[in-house]
Amino acid sequence: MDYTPQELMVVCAARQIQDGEHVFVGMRLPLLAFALAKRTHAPRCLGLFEAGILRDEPAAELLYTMGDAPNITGALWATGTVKMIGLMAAGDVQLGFIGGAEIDRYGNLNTTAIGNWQKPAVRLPGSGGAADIASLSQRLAIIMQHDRRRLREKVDYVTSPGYGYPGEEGPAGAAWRERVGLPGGGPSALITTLAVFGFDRENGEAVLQSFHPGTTVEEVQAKTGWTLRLADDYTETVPPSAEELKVIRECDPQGKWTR
Amino acid sequence: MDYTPQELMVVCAARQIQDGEHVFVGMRLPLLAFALAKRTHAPRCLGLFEAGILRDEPAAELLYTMGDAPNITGALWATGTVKMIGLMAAGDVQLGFIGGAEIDRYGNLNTTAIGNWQKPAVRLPGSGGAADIASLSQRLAIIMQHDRRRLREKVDYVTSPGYGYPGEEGPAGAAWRERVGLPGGGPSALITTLAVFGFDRENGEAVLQSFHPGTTVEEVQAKTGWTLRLADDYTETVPPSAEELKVIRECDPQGKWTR
Amino acid sequence: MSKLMTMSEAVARYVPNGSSVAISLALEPLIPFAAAHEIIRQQRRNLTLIGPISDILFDQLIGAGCVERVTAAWVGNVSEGLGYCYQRATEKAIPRAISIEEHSNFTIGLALLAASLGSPYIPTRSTLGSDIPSHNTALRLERSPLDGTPLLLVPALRPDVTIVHVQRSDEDGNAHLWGNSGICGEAMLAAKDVILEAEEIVDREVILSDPNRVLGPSFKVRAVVHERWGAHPSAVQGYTNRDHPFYHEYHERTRSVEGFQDWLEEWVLHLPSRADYMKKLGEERLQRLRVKEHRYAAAVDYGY
Amino acid sequence: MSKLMTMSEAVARYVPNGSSVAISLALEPLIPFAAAHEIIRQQRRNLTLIGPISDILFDQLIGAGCVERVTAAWVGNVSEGLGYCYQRATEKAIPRAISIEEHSNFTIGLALLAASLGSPYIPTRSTLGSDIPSHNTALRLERSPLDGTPLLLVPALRPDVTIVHVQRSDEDGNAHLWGNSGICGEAMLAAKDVILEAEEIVDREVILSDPNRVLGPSFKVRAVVHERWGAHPSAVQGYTNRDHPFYHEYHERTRSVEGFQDWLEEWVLHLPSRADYMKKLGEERLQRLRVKEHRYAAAVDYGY
Repeated sequence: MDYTPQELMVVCAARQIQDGEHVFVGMRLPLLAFALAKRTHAPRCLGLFEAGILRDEPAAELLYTMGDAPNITGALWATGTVKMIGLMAAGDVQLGFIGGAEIDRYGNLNTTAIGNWQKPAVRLPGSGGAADIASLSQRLAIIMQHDRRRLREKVDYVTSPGYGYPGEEGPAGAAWRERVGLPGGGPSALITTLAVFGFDRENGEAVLQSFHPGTTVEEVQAKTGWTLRLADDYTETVPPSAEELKVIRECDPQGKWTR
Repeated sequence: MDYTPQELMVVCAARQIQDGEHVFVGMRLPLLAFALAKRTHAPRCLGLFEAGILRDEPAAELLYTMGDAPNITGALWATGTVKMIGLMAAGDVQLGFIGGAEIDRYGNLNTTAIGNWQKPAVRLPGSGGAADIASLSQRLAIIMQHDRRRLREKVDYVTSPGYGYPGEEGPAGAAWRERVGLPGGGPSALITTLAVFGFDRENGEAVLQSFHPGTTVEEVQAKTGWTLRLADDYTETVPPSAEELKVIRECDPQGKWTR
Repeated sequence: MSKLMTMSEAVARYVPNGSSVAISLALEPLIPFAAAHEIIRQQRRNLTLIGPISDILFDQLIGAGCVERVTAAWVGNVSEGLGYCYQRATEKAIPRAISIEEHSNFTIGLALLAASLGSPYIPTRSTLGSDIPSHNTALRLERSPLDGTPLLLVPALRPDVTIVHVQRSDEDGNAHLWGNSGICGEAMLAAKDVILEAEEIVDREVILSDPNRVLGPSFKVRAVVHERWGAHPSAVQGYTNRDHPFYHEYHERTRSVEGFQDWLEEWVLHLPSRADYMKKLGEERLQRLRVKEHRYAAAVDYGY
Repeated sequence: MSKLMTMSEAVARYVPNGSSVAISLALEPLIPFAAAHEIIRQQRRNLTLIGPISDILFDQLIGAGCVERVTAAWVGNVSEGLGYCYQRATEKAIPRAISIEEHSNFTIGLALLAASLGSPYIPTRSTLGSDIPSHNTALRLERSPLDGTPLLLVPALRPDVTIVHVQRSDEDGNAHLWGNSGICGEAMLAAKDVILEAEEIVDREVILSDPNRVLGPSFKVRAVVHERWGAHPSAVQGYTNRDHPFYHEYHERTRSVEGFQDWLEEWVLHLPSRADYMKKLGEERLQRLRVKEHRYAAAVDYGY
């Protein structure tokens, strides 16, 4: 069965969604993952959008932005950004999706600036809602392209907090989040073009769970800026099923986001 | 010209409203005062209601409560309580009206409890929005029945802060409001069944501005629980004009609030 | 998933003894009397009532002995003045003593807003200098870390259950409320569970045709109860006008304990359901309260 | 009192050099491009731009040299990615250096909400542990006086002027906005002055027929500008769909300074008014963007 790396990532992302969960949905691949989960194993999941939108059915058309008209028509609720992110701050969102330009082994993400913030080599757009989702959702799933410049030992700027860093006050991980004032939450999955990682909440480290068909652990290591830690039961990623691909291609018939 | 004490109070209240002002309107007499001002000297004033309503025209029917349907139909804005009081907290309300069961010479009002709060002789309903209006409006006008039990040297409970009390830290008045964290604002008029008082912001004291036709300063003093301070130019209250009475009686044809 | 149930089931499941109940949140209109009366009939005890200006619903629950604590800005009878049951409870512990957490309309709204934002508190200057902050164990006087000026910190308040009367809902709890909303929105978002009382149950398509008018996320709703006239004697914009004489009669008859008991038996305890209440009100009275002149909102197009 | 005026007058009066301007507040739709282009044509300088996710309106104003400071959560091109003018300004000070106050969508919303409530700040836990608080001179890390846990205090932010695109307004600035509202409501309430750009100017009765849908108090509105298609290429629910290729073309053409200058001359500087812009877009393109299928909201009765 032929599929693109993006299609596999959508499938991996959809598997993060449990039935009945409230999911803070980003655009592009996570949005397709939401649609896929909805039509397969998680028919009762809900999608929240920081623009101020709550839906229980994906929009009838492919979206370029979350504020596109089809995403509002038929919404369960169309309100403001503060109320929608407020729901997440109050603990009502189980899973959030974000992407990033850079990530490090502790799941900290950078979408603000490469190099020095004052005088950046590359200035990126900034947080948007990403820092909120990383701070406030109960679990965070991250979707990224996999290369050595992106998966780094340490990011230049923490836009979206993951598990922080070990330091004099204690380890990275859940304890770091507690220390800085973010009790609970944190990354639970990093889905890349090559692999899927989980996270060890004790010390905050990314742990390789599976490598995608067609690659190897060695290739993943070569393209990762830190020494990989492997899960005891790490394995090859289960590829998309025919049914999963069918749904994805119905949602993105032109392959705008998945080709 | 025959008129009731309530009609005179409505006229005195309407005179507090300047054209173009945003007025936090209570029910009953202030609501009639708003309608009267609107149709006479202040055609551009706006009325705000803590239920969440903004109007530039009085409702088409006599209201029993501010949430009655006619007060919403034709409103400029119907929203929530927090947003409407928020406008006042942000400084957008020039004048607020409240009533009270007790007031003292410094304009502090009690609508909570007579006697000890823990074990009250008479429990009253509480603040509602009154404490907010007294705290946050730029000027406060108070409407009350005039008797010695109501105009007291010191109220049993400060529900709605006026000019506080003199103490070791300084005098009552604008300085007291500044000290407790309410910069600006404070009572500017106390309109009773017998008289109209202004307030001296230097020391917070009520100052008799006018006594109503048919009474005397002596009678006002006899029914007031503190020693009156008289304005240099105190005078008899100007009675309602025929035009003013006509408007009031059109707004309250059965005399529900004014008879 | 349908959440439709009877008021009897809804109260039995979601308003246990000892719970904190936000109710009567739109100020004078949309007061869920049907829910309150069922709470009284089920003899709930030790409730905490949360609300702004509360009108006679609070007075009735207090008089019926359901209430241990009141966290509110105002308890009385809006168009008549005092609430006698509230007075008897606070002055003479009849039928029982109740404790009061004093609020203003703004501070109670901010407390619920803070909860809806996941913020531990919201600071305000309102009520500074009054005696309210010292008669509410939750409120806290502090200095602003920004400029040292005094502030009142209003901590987040999370009701166990919020009960709201709405014009229409689908069976999942997607609902439209219009007119005067008071602090209904904040209270819905702040609550753990929500019970909706609806004039009409409509198709999902009706609600989703206007998502901006939806009160809040239906995932917070546990029960949807169809109660046409459930808010009587309060007003429901577009459906029912306020029954002013009913409040006057309540005021007159509840001056004494016996009078209240008599009223309660007649209007609550002896009427097993809202349908019986409606029958007792009679068609003539209902007719007087019905909308006389429709005024429809201008059309809005969500098309694309 | 009519506040109707041309965009040229509105910008001349209410967007002086050096003012702070909240704009592009509904996230991707309802972006007031007509106002932004007039600001560019009038060569405003040293503006502070305030917004959440801002899309290419911020990029254009920055590229045109109008901006000194950005107080925002995200600056780029939502459907394409990067904003090249923003990059050139921050990386190479082209056409000038700009300073950045970093925010998230939530913190910028809370800053405006705090202003709308008259609260000096609102505390939140969002962005704790990130580098955002240390790259925003206004934000403040403190411990909660309630339980000692870390908090971010987000101080109130008061824009000099908020500019919002709405579907319809009367000439006084009573306006209906529907669909996706982002932080438009908070920004309107927080601002000193408000400029409305409206698809349609309607009678007062149309707006007042549905007071729940009104965006905010018209007394804050200083100017109402009739600009059908004023938000192009962004979407206006019920009127206009998003012109995705326009964003793509902007992305491609603005990779270089020269390319941006060329684009700016073609689409802004050489078009004296929005009418000229529309003419240039052409009827065929407009037709493609018009609503294909109307979907009207269910009726709502405000009668009594």
